Amino acid sequence: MDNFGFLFAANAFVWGGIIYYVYTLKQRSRELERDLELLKETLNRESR
Amino acid sequence: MNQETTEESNEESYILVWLTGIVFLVAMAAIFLFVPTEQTEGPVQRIMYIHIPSAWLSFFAFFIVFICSILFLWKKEREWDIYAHASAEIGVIFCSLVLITGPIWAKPIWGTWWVWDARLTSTLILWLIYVAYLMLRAQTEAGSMRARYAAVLGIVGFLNIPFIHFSVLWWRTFHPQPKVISSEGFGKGMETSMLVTLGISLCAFTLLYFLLMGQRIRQEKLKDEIDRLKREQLYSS
Amino acid sequence: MNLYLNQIAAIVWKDFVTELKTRELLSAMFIFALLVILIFIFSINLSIVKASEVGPGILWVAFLFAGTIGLNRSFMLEKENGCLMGLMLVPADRTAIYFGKLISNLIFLSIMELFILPLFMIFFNIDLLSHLGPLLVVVFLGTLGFCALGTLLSSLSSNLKTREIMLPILLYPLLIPIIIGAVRMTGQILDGTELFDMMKWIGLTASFDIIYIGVSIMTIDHILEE
Amino acid sequence: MESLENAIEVRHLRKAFGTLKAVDGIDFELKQGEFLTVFGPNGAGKTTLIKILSGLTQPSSGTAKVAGFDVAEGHPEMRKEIGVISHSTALYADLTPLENLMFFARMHGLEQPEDKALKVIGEVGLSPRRNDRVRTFSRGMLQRLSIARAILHDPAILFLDEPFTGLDLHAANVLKEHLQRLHDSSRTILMTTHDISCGLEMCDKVALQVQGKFAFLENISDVDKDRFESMYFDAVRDNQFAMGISL
Repeated sequence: MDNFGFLFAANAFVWGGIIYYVYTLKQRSRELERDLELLKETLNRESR
Repeated sequence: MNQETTEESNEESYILVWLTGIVFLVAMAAIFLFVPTEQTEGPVQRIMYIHIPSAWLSFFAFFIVFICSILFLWKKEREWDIYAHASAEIGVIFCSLVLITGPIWAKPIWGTWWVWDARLTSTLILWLIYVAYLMLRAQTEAGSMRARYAAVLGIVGFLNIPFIHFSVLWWRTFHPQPKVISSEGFGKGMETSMLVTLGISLCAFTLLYFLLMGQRIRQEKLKDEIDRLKREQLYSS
Repeated sequence: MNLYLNQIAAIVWKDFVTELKTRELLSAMFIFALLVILIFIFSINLSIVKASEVGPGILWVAFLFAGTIGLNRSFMLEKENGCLMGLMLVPADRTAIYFGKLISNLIFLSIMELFILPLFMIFFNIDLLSHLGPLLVVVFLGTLGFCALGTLLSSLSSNLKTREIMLPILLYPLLIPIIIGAVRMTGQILDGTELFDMMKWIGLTASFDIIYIGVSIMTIDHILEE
Repeated sequence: MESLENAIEVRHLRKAFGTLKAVDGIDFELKQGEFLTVFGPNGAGKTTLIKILSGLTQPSSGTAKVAGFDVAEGHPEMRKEIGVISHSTALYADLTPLENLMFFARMHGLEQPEDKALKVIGEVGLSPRRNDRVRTFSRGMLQRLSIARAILHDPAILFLDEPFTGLDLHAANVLKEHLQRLHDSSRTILMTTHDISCGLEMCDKVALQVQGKFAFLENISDVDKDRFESMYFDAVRDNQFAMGISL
């Protein structure tokens, strides 16, 4: 019953997958937030 | 826009993050420390505690796509379109994880990576349907057409599940049924400790779904907000 | 009701007149189906596998591929010059448009299949004539399911930039139950099984047909909107 | 017949999806027999307005009544009262004019479709070519045939979406003649166009649509043509400037 390797591989894929997805989500969110701030700033400057 | 509500929802999402984290830690402890090793399959059987919850999560996500698609066609509100999109994406990701962990589990137990087992085959078809759904979304311009088409596909795709289930089941009836997830349902021939562990893991994955949904929805709304501001800026100048 | 049926008939009539003039659709589908069968014959060794075992699968793959060409072509006609918009401007219910296209697709596909079946019989040296009745029932059930879903999805994909690619990507996974059912039933019929002995497959395909026609009726309004 | 006095009645009409607003609060009414021309730059939502009024797409909010029918209900009967001409001809290229029009006559549920089809083909002067394939037709002939398609069922209301686009001078004149005739036979007409001279020539009312709103709506008698022209070009320039950045 030496199948620890498979157990490890499955876990690696699942956790790797989840963590990678969360990471890309965060990255994307941060980009969007930055864009939003930038837009708001320019809008404010223009309206003044 | 409203400062107070965003702060409030931020607080809520922090609670959700912590809760999810803690439940996951408990689930991990249960999977690797608490639950006894299964007699015939050995340690590899512990894959079940992430395999089944992933499968559950993706089916649940696809169900949400179905519900949101119906609600969208009924109400025609962008809100439901966002929910359906977010849920489909999360569903596809966990469906992929099921398709990866399935063969890894199958190899040591059945001796091959892939058997055309009814459940694995159905999952593969389901994965293809929702990848097509995401492709359809990616290839159309944002707007009411994309939302309507996606909603139709979300409904058509989910209604296909019973047909896939029965056709694939009758297609190959002779292969060995996996012992732990026998067709009589979960739990037959499973010990209480295993059921408890599975339950905790299911909880953890469900919480994760809501956490990811929250993030994904917030993102889409940010995108919409950016689009709106861009247009405003263009017209005001 | 009379007007409704008349409108459906008008759409079918229009597709037929177009086909009689251009002769593009049927010939393309037929030749394509024939090519698919030929390629399969070259890629399998008929001296090892029994023709009656692989035959049904090959037959349905040919129908499926050729049918997809038909569906694509059928809605391209409607998109050219914005004819679909013209159809939506007449006092016809959207479901009449769906049924009109469904019926004309069904008829074109059936004609193509009727031409392919004798060739299939000759190439694979299988006796179809003794099971002709049940075989036609099965072919009809499968083709109806294909057309029910195919008409809905091709009306959807016709508005996409990449319609030729997206139609099969959207359609094929959803059609898998119909394909499995049709191939199984065709195989059993060639083995001499009676229709009554495969009621579960017939039930599956028939309910697939009914449910997807129903879903199309309910959702076609949302697809046929500019 | 009370409801028919206003052939078109639009109240707070909006078509929006998410943050996109194609039509953003339009109000107007059109009496039977009136001719309204809607000017506006690209992307102002003129086509969307016509699509809503002809029942091709649903409004998000507000009401629009066309020939007494609420467009949101999508009643097929409403479409008996309207004819639409746009830059896509909606004609089957492999059929002849006669077959095309017979098909549409049958779809409209008209009695004796062949006679009706022959009659309108005569009206637009295409009788000699009634049995040629539409594919072989020039742009001008296609436009005439699509007029024939639109008036086949004798609608009380006509929508024209950029009918002059892609027409040569001769074809444009023929189209104008037809429009004049249709207008004289007291049909309600709503036309969108870029072409200022063509548009101002025939209409009773003028509107200018910018960013989904009517910036301007007057009777033709109250419009100073030169002032209108400069106003229109201001609107176009602003809009193009905006579009230029977004691209």
